[in-house]
Amino acid sequence: MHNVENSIREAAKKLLSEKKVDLIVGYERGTLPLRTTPCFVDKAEDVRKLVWNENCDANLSKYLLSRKENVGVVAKGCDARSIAVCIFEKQIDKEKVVIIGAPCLGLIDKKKVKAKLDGRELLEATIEDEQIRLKGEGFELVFPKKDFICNSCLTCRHRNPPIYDVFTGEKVSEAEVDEFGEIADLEAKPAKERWEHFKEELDKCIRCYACREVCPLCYCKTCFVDQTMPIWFGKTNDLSDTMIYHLVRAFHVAGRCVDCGACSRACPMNINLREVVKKTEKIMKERYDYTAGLSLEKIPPLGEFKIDDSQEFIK
Amino acid sequence: MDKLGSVMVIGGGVAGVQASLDLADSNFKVYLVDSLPSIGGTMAQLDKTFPTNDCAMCILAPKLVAAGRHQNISLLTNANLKHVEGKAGHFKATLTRRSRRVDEDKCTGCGVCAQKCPVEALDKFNEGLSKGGAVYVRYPQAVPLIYIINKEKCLGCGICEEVCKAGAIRYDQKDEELQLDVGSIILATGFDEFDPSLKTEYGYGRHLNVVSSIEFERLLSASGPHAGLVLRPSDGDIPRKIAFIQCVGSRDATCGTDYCSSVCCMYATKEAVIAKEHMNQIEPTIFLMDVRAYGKDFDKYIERAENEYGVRFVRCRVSSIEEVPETRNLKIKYEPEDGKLIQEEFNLVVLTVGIKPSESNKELAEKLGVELDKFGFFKTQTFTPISTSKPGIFVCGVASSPKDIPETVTQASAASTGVGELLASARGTLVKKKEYPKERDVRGQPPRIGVFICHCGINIGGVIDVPSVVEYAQTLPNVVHACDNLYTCSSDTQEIVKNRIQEYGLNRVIVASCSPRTHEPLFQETIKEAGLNRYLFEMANIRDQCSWVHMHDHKAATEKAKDLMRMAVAKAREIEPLERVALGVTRRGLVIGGGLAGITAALALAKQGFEVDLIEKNKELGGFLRKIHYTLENDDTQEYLRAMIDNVYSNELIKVFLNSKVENVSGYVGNFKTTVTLDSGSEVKRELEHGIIIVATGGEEYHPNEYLYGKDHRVLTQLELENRITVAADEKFGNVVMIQCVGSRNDEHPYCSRMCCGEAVKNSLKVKEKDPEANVYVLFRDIRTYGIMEEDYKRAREAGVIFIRYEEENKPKLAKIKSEGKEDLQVSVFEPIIQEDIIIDADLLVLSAAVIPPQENGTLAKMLKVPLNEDGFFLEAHAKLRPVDFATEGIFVCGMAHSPKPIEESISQAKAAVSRACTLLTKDTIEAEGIIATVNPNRCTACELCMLVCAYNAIEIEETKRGKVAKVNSALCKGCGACAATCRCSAIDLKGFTDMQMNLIINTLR
Amino acid sequence: MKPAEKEWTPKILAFLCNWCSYAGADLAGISRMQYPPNIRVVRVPCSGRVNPYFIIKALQRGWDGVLVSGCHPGDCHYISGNLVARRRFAVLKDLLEYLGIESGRLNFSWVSAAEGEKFATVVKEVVEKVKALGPAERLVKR
Amino acid sequence: MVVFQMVWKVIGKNKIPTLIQELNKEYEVFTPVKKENLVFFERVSSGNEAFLDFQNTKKSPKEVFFPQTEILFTYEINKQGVEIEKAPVLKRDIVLLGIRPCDAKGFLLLDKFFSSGEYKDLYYLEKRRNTTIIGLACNRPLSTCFCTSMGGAPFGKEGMDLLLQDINDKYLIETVTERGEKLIKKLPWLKDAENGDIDKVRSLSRNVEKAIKSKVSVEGVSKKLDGMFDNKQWDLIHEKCLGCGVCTYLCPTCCCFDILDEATTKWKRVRIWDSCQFSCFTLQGSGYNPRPSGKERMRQRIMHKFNYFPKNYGENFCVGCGRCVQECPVNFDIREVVEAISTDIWREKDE
Repeated sequence: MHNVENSIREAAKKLLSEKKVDLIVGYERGTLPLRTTPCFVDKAEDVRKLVWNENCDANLSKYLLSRKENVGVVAKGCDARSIAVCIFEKQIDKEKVVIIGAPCLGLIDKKKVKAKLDGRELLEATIEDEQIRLKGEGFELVFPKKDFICNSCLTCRHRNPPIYDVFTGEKVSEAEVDEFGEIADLEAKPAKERWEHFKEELDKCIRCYACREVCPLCYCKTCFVDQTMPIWFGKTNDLSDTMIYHLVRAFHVAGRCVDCGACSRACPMNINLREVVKKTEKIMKERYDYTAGLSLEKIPPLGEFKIDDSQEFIK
Repeated sequence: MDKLGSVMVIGGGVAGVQASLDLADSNFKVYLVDSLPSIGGTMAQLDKTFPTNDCAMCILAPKLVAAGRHQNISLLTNANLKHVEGKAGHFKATLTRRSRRVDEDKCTGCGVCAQKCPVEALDKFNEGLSKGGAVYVRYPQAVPLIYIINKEKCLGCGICEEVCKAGAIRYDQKDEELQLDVGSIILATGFDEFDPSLKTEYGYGRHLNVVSSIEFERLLSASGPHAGLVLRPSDGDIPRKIAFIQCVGSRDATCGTDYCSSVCCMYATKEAVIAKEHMNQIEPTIFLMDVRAYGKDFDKYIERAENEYGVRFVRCRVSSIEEVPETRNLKIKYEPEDGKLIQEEFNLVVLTVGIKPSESNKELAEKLGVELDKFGFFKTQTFTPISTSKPGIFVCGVASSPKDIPETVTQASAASTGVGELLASARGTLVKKKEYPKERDVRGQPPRIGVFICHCGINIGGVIDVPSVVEYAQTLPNVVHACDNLYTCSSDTQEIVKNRIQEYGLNRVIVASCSPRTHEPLFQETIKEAGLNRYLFEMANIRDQCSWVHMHDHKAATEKAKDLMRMAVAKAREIEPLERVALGVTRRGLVIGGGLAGITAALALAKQGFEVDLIEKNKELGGFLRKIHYTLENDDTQEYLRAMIDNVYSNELIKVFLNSKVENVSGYVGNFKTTVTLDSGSEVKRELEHGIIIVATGGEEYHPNEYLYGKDHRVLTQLELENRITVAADEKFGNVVMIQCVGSRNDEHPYCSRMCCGEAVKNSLKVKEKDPEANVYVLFRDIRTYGIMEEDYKRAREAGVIFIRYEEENKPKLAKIKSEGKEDLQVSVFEPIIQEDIIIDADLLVLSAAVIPPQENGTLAKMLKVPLNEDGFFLEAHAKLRPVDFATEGIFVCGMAHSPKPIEESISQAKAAVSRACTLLTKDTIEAEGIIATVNPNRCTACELCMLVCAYNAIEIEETKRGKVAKVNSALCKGCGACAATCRCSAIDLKGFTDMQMNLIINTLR
Repeated sequence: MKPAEKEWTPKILAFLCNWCSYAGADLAGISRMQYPPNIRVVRVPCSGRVNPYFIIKALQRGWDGVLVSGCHPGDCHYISGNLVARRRFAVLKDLLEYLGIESGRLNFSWVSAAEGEKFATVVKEVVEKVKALGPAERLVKR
Repeated sequence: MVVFQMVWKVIGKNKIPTLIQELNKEYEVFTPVKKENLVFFERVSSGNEAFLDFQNTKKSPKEVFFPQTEILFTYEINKQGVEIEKAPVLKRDIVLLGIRPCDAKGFLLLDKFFSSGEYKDLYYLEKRRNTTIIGLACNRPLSTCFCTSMGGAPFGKEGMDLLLQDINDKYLIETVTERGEKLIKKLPWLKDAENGDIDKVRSLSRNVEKAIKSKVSVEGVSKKLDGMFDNKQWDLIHEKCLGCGVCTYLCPTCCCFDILDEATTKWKRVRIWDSCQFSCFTLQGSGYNPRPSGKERMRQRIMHKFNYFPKNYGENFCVGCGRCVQECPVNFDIREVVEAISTDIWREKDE
């Protein structure tokens, strides 16, 4: 980790001092345990602010959209993939971005930690040797780190960024994982039960749009729910409106979503939003053998077609 | 002498319709004459078409409707030519129009007469397989949709007269005579099917379960007698084993049909595939001599039929068919290549009937004074494939020789170019432009909707409570007038509509009646005449999709009609006037490629008065044709080419750029800009402006790696042999072995090069002519001497040329055998009939090398934004009906750039491309569609997804003050709306079908 | 049961492409094929015009079922509108079903201009399916 | 002013369900409810649902008076014109049990917003007027709680009618208002508190208040902000903010809303929450947006809370509950901003 952190700082320093970039987007320490916060460094001497750890959970590609200056960005595998999608979609200028790729073995899911602490407040956390030490008022607990890894990281097949300009640290081995295993149980249920499940889950939604705003692919100037003339769908927290909001958002990221997990992490209501978007990833894989964010040239599934595409649902 | 700007097209099949449309679109007045009561010809009878399995009616119907509506086309159906005099530029024709016993002006095509007719007459369209009344239309989508009374069947009972509320029945209507003055005539008479009962050994007419392929086609059709179910005639069972017998009335001297019908291998395969698609239990077997899949992408189709659908191909002639009395199954005796006689039982036998010259050709030829060939097709020459023996009279399609639909359509366009060249000076003199009152500006006004609800005689009124729908419509928002009419489409009601528009100040009009597909243009015309923009119109289909399909539930049908009314009003409240933007046209052409096709195209354009830039990459014109010296008919190709090139250089309108290549293309239809680089020592760049582009980049001969080519001087390609034959005075050839399909139909080039079989036959005949002692062996996979070429194949066999078939997996082998200090070439090939290898010592080994696409096609395709097929040839917009167009408007393809083909086909295609180009170049402005996509720049993120899904390259990204945004080119947009539905940001909308309108329609649910 | 439910007959919204399916529906009429009166047709130029919003909005507004019908692959009047749409519909249908919307409410078909009978059959089947499901509830906004 | 007798009662923790059961007969009772790991304020139908062993609820209780979606009325358009049908009014009075002092203070700020000036918000006020608030003092404030900096306290009584104070196995109930007293009178079975317990609570209150470490010097911030509208720091601090509505939606005082018409079988006029952090919040019909970027929107949030509101109503528009700090997806911490303004770092950097 420190090794990577140092080389990120070095890379950033080099890029800034050689004037290859005007700005580095990275992570700095947050104000709460297990948190980092995005930071913007434009002076070489400030690179020491940059940190690298299991809490660097924001997908920084969001900060590259429609930037005018040259930017260096710290990117995990998933972040780099979403940058690739945005480059294809012309939302990020390839010429203006330097991707400082970093290997990632998984982020800590602070919600999992909270669940474990069951209402007790976490005041301090340290991670060492695959162990995590959680301290609060009247407790000090040690758990294996793996108990708290984000679900999106558990199904990750691209721990090393598939595209980058500078690679920091050493490449890590990719895991053999069951990519879509986590939604298999749900898929196997009858439609009514799935409906009940999503109804309960999405009923929690307060339409704060944190999921949308953290998502690098949600760059529409006016989101469909905010559009008028016509108003397609309501903005209320009525279940039907909420369902449709999440359904359409999932549809919109179909073939583009890299499962960075940012939406799920951002949700203040603990809705497992990945459960919805994960399905689109699976559809794309199974129907069109496509994985998003691995190439800057390949046309995404909804931008092309084959004459013999599957059509079992069409009479 | 003054030429006339009008044309008579005889025959309303796909050829006649295409020729008429091209001519009418390039400002000629067209009289389209058909002896049948409706146009559409044979293609309207087809179920699906190979190799794309397109639904024939789906793709043909829009053309028929366009022809029916075109203001420069007069349809003269149920009419025959009586007499013609005059000459090129001015013919006087006399026609007889037979009585329909129905008033064409009054019949609305509502069909009540046919519903009520008590007579059951066999339906000719369905090949006698189903029954219709004595008053009928040939097929449901008939153009013109006017009924006709079959006087032989009619009882004169008077029922139809009684039920026809339009008063269109005229039992006393007489035949009438008609005089036409036209500048030129096109013959598009199509063909007759061979009568299979003439081949008595197949038992057609005796055995119930032996059907002709055309009958089978109707059986397969969704609109056929069993609605697509394949049921055999004897007992209505599903036939499991079906045999297709090929060449029934083709390649058969015993019937006087020595030619190949060209289409049967493919259409039989198509029928087999579709039968299999309809009912998977069917096992089709096709008995044939050769698989003649010579067309573009045909071999791929055959391969799929064999491997994916399990269609069995057996090479043999079937000797006899016997019926098994108990089961009515059929026993077929045949001898496969290995000579063992086999007997196999089938449930159904389909006789793949060949093409026969139309019976009417003889009479027509006489009246017109044109020559027929020995079979009865109109005679043409290699270099003039669309000219008859008489100037001013052109021919296209199967009227001149058997051919498939794309060839036919190509020739139809080519014939139109023939006319254009002849009558260029009279173009536009006989077409009239309709004048309309000034359009009322209704923008910003609150909608004032007028609703006209049609009874359609009793068609609607007999089921739906029309007055209650009128009453309901009056309660809907913004409706200021609603009324009902007996026939809204009748001319007196049209006047009423116009008056009401004025009286009530209507600014939106809704007609609730039949289908917008047939009647929208009529009503749009009416409101336009009343000063409203044509798009301020909406229809509710309460007949075809309501009263006719819910005939027994009056209440539900009325409720549905009200719902449809509410939906129409919801949409009408949001419709806006749309503009068809007029775009200027640079009346100048660009032809890329200076081979036969390019030269032909350039000359054809220049002859019609258009300037042309002709770009050739080499230092001289001529291309592939430079290597061909004679034709099968012994015409001198080099002489022809020299004459053509002279014409090019002497024509002031043509500018030739040699050693040149296209560097960049920008712009769009009517307004292209092209940068050309001239390499004449130093590079020079030129900017050219033009309205259309014709791609004629040609093909190249494959340089074989096989059979020691290039390593042994005795191994030649066909073109090299041809050169040698021409140059050498009296050479002794000895043993000449020709190997076909070298570099074709393999993994690298999976297609058939189409011209090599003809080349081999031609050159072997020439060898035999020069040196009768020479032995010529042609080793082939299938001999594909389609059409009239079949005769030459026969001639070659008669001349002693030996043809030996080989299988793909058992290719001929070449060995060098040392004997007496020299090395002999020895070819061994497995002979399937004697089932043994035979060995031939070859003095010359001639390779029929493939035709391959030039490498630069790829770069050019990218520049033009047009596609290539998998093989690297340019891919046309539609394999069947748009063979020389690209999806991108204003760009056309011809010659070998499209696919390998012989001389006459390249010439036809080049002229066809010019005809299509002339539909644009003859206009001052091109009118863009009104219904097109528009971009809301406030929402657009320029993600380019719309560009990916647009099939017409109609969207580009533009740099604006607000950053990059998509922009729709209204000249290219066809209004499909794929972009609008794909855009995540809803930044694109489709005029005429806007999100707002759709939203309101969906919201009408109560 | 409320009286309104007793009288319930499904209402199905159908988007038909102008060139094939709408023509097929016309042909069904011309051939006087009878089918249940539950569908309401919206004519669109191409199945490619059908935005997923149309379908979702229809479900939210309480249409009991939706049918989208276009040209068979290869027949599209606009070359490939139906093929682009096919992918879009595949994803939408998979997603809606995953969320638990009854699969019978979303129907897609290819109906050519010559397939009047097929159109009638499709409508019959769709109406049967929707009838069996009962009135739409899951995504409906009251 | 009505003078009333301050009474102290006591209730065993095991009796809370009984209490709720009884209140339920007459009132709509809302209490904290635990769902999975989160605690929300919800309408309860039985006493067992209440969960009082929490630090603070995920969402603020403002939605009881100011629901996220509220139908104002329904209407139909016909040939005669528009026919309006009012939305149903409150059926029973409300009791909120378990409100933290910060949230109760939040209600007082919302009251100012919804009832001051010419226009009174009847939808809010009707519910508010008919509600009795039973607060619950904080024994275990979070590390992010800064209520004391905002004029509140973990045992604060502002905005409460009754205040429960936790001592081991029982709660002391302190009557704060007449309304509270009325309610107490309906519960004669409650025992009186003993003096020892009252003393215990008082010392506990002092200790807990001392234990709050998170301090923000808000003194003078409002004034300082007067001159900072164009401060360059706005350009920097908003940069990581993504513009979601987590902070404003969870905030007990943020109360911006939008009103729109919706078509179902009938037309509805609906009020929904809105957030100044959303890009379309100030988007005008013409396409013009006076707050085009995150900078203006972030400035609006800070200015509204610490400058505009204090100017209009004399108080900061923040109660220090810390929800926004806890839940911000990118760890934007409002405390840092206020602190920086207060300590003049901004002014120095701007110069």
